[in-house]
Amino acid sequence: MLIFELSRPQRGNHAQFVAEPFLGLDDIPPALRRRGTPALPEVSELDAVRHYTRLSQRNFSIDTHFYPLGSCTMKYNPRACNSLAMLPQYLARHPLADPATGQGFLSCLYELQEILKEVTGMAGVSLTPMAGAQGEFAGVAMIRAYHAARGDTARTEIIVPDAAHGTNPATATMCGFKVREVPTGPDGDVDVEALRAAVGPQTAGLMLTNPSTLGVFERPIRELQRVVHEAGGLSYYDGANLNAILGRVRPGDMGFDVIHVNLHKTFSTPHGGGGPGSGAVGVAPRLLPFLPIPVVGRDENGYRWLTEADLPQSIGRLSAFMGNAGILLRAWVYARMLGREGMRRVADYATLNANYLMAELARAGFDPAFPARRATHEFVVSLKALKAQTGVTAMDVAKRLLDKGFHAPTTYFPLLVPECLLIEPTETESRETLDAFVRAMAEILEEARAAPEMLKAAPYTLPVRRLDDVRAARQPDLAWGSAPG
Amino acid sequence: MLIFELSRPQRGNHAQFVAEPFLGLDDIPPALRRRGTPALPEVSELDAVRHYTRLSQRNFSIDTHFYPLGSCTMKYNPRACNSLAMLPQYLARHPLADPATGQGFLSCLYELQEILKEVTGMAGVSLTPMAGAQGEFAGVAMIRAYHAARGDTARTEIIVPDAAHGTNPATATMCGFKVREVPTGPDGDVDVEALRAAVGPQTAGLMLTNPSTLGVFERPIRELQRVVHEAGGLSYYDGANLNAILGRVRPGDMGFDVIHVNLHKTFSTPHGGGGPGSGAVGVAPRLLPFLPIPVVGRDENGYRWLTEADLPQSIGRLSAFMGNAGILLRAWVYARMLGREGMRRVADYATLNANYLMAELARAGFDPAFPARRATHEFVVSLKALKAQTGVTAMDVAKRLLDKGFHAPTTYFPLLVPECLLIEPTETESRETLDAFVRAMAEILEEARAAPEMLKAAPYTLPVRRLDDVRAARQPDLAWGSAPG
Amino acid sequence: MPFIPHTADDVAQMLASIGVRSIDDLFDEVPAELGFDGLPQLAPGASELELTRLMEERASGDGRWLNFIGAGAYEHHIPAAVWQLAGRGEFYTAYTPYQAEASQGTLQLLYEWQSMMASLTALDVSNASLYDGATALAEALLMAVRALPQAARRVLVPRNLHPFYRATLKTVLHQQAIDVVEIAFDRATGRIDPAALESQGAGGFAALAINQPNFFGVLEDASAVTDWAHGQGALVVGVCNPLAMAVIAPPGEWAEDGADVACGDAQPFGIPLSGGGPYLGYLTCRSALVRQMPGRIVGRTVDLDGRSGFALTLQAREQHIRRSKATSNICTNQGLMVTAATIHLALIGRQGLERVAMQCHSRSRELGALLAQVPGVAPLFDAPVFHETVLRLPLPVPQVLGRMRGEGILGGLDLAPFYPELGHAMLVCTTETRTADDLQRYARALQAALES
Amino acid sequence: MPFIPHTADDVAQMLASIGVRSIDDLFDEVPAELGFDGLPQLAPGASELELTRLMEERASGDGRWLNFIGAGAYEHHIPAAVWQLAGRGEFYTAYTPYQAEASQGTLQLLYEWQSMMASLTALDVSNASLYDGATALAEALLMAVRALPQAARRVLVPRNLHPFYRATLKTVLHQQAIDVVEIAFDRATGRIDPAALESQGAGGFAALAINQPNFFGVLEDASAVTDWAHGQGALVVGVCNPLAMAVIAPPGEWAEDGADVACGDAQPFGIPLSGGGPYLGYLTCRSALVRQMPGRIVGRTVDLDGRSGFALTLQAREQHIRRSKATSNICTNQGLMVTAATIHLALIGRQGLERVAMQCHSRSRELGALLAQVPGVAPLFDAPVFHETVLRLPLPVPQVLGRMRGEGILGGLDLAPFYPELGHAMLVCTTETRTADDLQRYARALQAALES
Ligand SMILES: Cc1ncc(COP(=O)(O)O)c(C=O)c1O
Ligand SMILES: Cc1ncc(COP(=O)(O)O)c(C=O)c1O
Repeated sequence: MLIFELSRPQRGNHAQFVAEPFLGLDDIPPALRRRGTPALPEVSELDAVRHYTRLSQRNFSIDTHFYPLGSCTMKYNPRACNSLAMLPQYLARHPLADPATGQGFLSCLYELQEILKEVTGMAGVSLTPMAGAQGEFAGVAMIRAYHAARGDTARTEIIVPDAAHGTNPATATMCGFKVREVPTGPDGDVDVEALRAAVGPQTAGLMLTNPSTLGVFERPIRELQRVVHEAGGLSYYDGANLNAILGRVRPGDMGFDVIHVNLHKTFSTPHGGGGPGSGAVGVAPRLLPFLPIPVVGRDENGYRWLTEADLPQSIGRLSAFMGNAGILLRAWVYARMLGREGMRRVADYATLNANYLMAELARAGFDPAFPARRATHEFVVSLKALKAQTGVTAMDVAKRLLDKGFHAPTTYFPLLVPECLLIEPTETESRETLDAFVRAMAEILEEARAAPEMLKAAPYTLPVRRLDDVRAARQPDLAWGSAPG
Repeated sequence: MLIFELSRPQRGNHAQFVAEPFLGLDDIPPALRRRGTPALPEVSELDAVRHYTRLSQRNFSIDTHFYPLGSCTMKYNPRACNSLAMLPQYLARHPLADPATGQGFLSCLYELQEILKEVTGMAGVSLTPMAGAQGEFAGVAMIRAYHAARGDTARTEIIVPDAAHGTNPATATMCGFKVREVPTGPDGDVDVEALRAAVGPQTAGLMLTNPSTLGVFERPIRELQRVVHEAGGLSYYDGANLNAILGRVRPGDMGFDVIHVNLHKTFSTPHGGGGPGSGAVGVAPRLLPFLPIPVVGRDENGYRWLTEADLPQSIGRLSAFMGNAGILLRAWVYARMLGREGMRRVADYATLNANYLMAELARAGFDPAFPARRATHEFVVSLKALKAQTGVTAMDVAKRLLDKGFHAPTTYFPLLVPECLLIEPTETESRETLDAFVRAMAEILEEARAAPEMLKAAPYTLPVRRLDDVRAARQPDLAWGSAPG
Repeated sequence: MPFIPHTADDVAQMLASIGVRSIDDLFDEVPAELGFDGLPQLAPGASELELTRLMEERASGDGRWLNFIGAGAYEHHIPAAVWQLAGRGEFYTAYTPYQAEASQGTLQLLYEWQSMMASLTALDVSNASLYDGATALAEALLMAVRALPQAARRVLVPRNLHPFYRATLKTVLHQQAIDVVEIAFDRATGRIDPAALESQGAGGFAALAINQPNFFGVLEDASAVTDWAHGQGALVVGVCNPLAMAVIAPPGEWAEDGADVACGDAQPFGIPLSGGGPYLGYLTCRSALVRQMPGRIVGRTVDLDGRSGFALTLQAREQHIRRSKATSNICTNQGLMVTAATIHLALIGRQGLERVAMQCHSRSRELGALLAQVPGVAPLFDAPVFHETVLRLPLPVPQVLGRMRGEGILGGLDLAPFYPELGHAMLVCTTETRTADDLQRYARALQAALES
Repeated sequence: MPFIPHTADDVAQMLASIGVRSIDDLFDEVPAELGFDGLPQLAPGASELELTRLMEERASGDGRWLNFIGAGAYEHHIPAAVWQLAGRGEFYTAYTPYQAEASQGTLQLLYEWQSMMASLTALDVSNASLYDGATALAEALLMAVRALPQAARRVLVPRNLHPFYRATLKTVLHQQAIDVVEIAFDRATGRIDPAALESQGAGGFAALAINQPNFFGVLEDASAVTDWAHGQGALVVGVCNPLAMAVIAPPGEWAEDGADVACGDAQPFGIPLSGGGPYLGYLTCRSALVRQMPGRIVGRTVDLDGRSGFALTLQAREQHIRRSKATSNICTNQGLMVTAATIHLALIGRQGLERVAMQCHSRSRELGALLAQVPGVAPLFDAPVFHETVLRLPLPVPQVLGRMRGEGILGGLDLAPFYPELGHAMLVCTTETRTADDLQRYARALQAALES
């Protein structure tokens, strides 16, 4: 039932109606006024509350299910981060109010910048990017600005490994660059020789994810970055997987020029069913002048926004105000709760959980894509053999997991491993939960052998059965009342 | 899975651990210290959050289901009442802090007293009773105090109609009275002649619920109360069903001496899975001196608590502090949102919904217990005939309703109607919801005729099937780790 | 029409279905002479926006204070998750779990609560809740009187029990003509005066209440007193701050056999101060007394498929079954508060709770050390305390408190209205929410208040 | 270990299963030379209690203000239910709904959002969200450039568009070497200057953005400008406060054919100001442009049993499928904000939204009337406005604002840094949250600030 189907003309939620008499719109010429009636629902408050409460129950979420979605870091989102960021004074803060009226708010952001500098090993941080992809955008735009400032305008290519997340090549395009892919070697590391062959005077930079989306730490990390630097390019570090190394190694120490951090992953701000995120960027000294604004500065009068006036070479603004400020407060609270020792523990236990789960799944009969490698905070399993034997695909296994009360791992990403599952347990899950997941996977393996057809039609116990994606794309029904043609 | 089963020694939620060093307990002699280890869980924050989030989903509630539980007034609980009562300053208010530091809080309580005086037609109100039953206690204790103050110590009986809610006779006993029952006539009203026969010099008072638990307005209401008054007794009005008459008629105008109002029913404060409630009492002038304390008073210095010093004949305190103060704030917000016109609308639409539902269920083949009477805000249906024909009981129908996504009506209460369902839709449910309920009931009727055995084993779709109550009582397992003998 | 979904169409069709012309017709059984004209004293309905504004204004007028008052209601840190979970509609808007299959969430949670409280008090069984600590004690004493029908209808209650608990007890017990005898305390230690007990004979009372820690924060020698009471054939009811029990011997550990009943207010477990309520009465006892228990009790059982599940049980004690013979009239209790408290205990955990208790107590020792420097201020009693203590001041307490309020501090509770015999006595509490800085601020403000 | 459940036993057994001796061994593929010594600059971990205390102190230092600043971020009443629902774990902690069957809640809600926004803007289709209004406009303009590959890589943007939107656009569009041409506004009306448009030739640009109401609160003659741009073969992008569209003609109603794309920030729909974010970019367009859309789109489809259900669709536009050929790099968007905004719109409803818009506007007229009494203050532009207006003051605005802050009032936005040519100009906004009293307070404070 859609909310619109609950709606009746003249129903509505009168407690929300402004009660006082008000002046009309007669000062606005009729030609400027709205003619049609928008199809907004008119429902009682109870109907709305019941509708969305029940809808919410049709979701899996970290708060209800183990959610080992690789590359997404679905760890516990502390509730205190939410309630403290939502103190009335913070919620009511207008972004253009005088900084003197928001020193508390600004101080948290400033301190978060400092914390991120420290854990990434970079020289400066801007918190304004609103998600990882926007952090990438900022980073690549800074690379462009750097070359441009040096008059080096021939650099038109960004190099991206084939295993990269889709946002990497898409970002390069958004920033007006051509994308050149480099392959991954058989052991999961980027092929250094191929990279060496790819670089040249046209190379603006390399975007590298480390640990990579294959769930391994790029052992030649320093060399990869050196190859690019020697060719005159800069190196971008996609920090989406920072959870794997937090407090243990620092991208700055690896020699990278710029990094983004997904605060909604490593710093545990909520995923919210698809955001808001935060993709803070950190830079090495040579990119400091180009940081996107606003940045929070501090002087004898306290905290204030730094703008073009302070950073005239900045790549500019990335949002109307201050990125996803309220998310930054949450990240700050989280960082402060972890503190110095807590950072490294994140990497330690995320890595422990992933390696344990990989070992146990291997025992249960699954094939790690890189059995000779350590897992980082995540790892890839390939179901190629299973598919060959039984016809059961990674998608079937994923859907069947839902029936067993587990969210599915990431499927079919990274694209280069056939029939793959990318599994990231995170540090906040207990061993008991991991063991239960292994048992469920083992059951599915048996089911695949005994009754492969049954798996093809999973899930069975969810609010809907398997959905017809083809129909969704072929006959798009994208809004209520506009049924597909 | 119980929370204890998730627990592991040394696990625990370290973000909640007080971090600073502290002095020990060496100033407390070892003999006074605890020896045994309490079986409190040691779980991670994620495990706790996930456990209770999932548990919550195993409940029906107003926010998720139509909940036509007679006598309980399961109407929408506005969310604003919750958030406004939980503003930080109110939550942090210590009950013994100087009233000067809580004039805002006290003003809301004072205004609520005034509102309740107005809608009940009584001369004074005390908000301190913490639920309906405690309101009854306060009322009957005031009746005792009134007679005692007049030296009239022979009045040892409280009269209670046979249809009364169990708290009425239980309260009379708590207050040291004997209970005398009077019967209900065939049309649902209390038998006036029987009452006349029951009263005498031993009569301390009558406890009457109106509209009664049979879902009808006591037509001889004035006479009932007059009979008791003429015998020297006082009249108590159980206002649990005030929702039916709010803003239309007033117990004070009917001549009653004392009333309690279940604010968690008529004033829409949350039921919370079994409270907290609030059973504010209102009294006629002659009982004013006996009101339970504290009451909120107002003078030139503002608001303050009235205590024994102000009300020396008070029956005394009913709680350590101020009843369920935070619930009172919610009731005040609700009352202010309804306002003058909104009060009467509650009664009007609650009554409209009940009469409509009764008419439609009758059409669908159900038997109202009092077909010749108007429903008030609720009504009774008897399944006696259905049971005779099919063996299906009220309990079976109730359980089957759960499968169909509706909470069951109250079953087997009032006790005098065999195989009864007491159905209260409340004013906040839409006609569409009532119609869907009627359809579900009609389906069950068909099922009862076609497959009565199937109904005996309902429900089928809930987290558990029908539970063994007998075993629960015979082999009590009341705490984890103390398995039944 | 706030919260009412009916359109004019709906109303017309519904009236037609019923067969009446107007809503007024539905009230035709109400005697006409009872009509009245609206509610002129009431304000018109206000929107949520208006009330939000008004409530925020009143709240900011009330302000925030640095609080050192305890006296039965304690300011503790409440993990953010507690109310984010307890406020979920499925908990917040459910009814008492009569329909067990549709209420497994609340029922299991209540079972977990019962388990936690039984274990924390070191007794066998717990009920699901009572209104508050004071009424829980009243019910506990009524249990004892019913359980010992041969004993005199008298109960002993120490004068060092919370004055408002004593007041509540009397309201309740006097209805049933049960005598409440107050036992004096030792003026040097603040503890129950053994001499006052000696004057009470065997069989002359059904129960003795022991408050641990007592109203003064002082720890009773609960074992000794329990032994004595059991020796007289009476039952012992422990009235305890449940947080203290994380480190202090709980009723089940008193003397050889333990006390018989434990009760009190579980407000310290995740329940905000909120101006005095809603709080949370708890009650636990030995198995033998379970059929005397008032209130809801949840049991674990099995369903038709043999799966374990939960249901209200032993209902034959309750008013809806036993009516005038019930163990109590209680019906609606404090469900939502139990929900919060159970989640609170799960989040804080065994170790966490112990640390909170230790930190509260530590703060009280630290404050004591600071105040030892303030001339004219001294502890009134010479006995171990838990996180709360009585100070003797050289000036009338209201005057001092007024001055401290000027500094934004609620300095404590003036005991003069309750114990005039103690002179200028002030009850001061610290919890884990007070920082070392707060204690300094307190000491400075107190000193200044005494000097000015 | 906050948030980490591992006991020492767990660790030992897990290491044994893996076959290593220590957690450090698991990092043996990390080049040794990258090791570093901890994070000395960071503070040790703090408990939730400590941080609660600290955040509350900082919050109370920031205080609460009577706010008259709008300028793209608006203070509206948010029904209490909005965040009580949006904050539910099932919404708050879910991921992007890739696994449709396990995400029907979020997916259906997104479909409802798309439906609401398509209808409100009077266009055909909506995406699920973009970061904020400024980036939504940048994406809209990129869509237009891609949709009209023959047109010049130029877009026209009025100078009366929010300065920070213009700044953001430039950051984004300049990467792809797209020219952003600023169109002057008429100094008398504050509207787009028709003369400035005339100088732009046909085919010389791919799109024109129209901001309705514009940054000055002024209502553009959007239909006329749309007609002109369509006449030049360009696409029209409406950048609109979606609340205004409850009463003001939405892009789909501009001129004969309507605009082609609408975008903006849906922050006024239940999103708190929160210091500047997270807000909520929306984007709707005609069906013909849907394959140029960036971001997530949800479609309704059926499951194996033929039951209706929802799934992400048209993913071939997106980065995870199309990589370097995607319509945008956007991945994570503003899901939780959409959740709140959808619930907000459902709670406020069609009538409620219209009333909010009317009340906002009414307050602005009422304030205008009051300020007409204040000497030296006058509206700068002569054109109809919606709920926000530019005032000319006789003194430098910062000075006036500073004085008003002394009265607890945020009086408006100084336009001098953005439009120095306008002199002492201040942008002032009223919403339905400002009462008649607030307006009086404002007028008095402004008068006093000018006099002092
Ligand atoms: C490796 C990698 N890079 C980049 C991103 C993009 O981040 P976001 O979704 O926050 O834009 C993601 C996450 O989705 C990712 O996993
Ligand atoms: C008619 C009637 N009287 C009294 C009560 C007792 O009220 P409470 O449960 O609030 O104690 C109830 C409700 O349960 C009731 O329905």
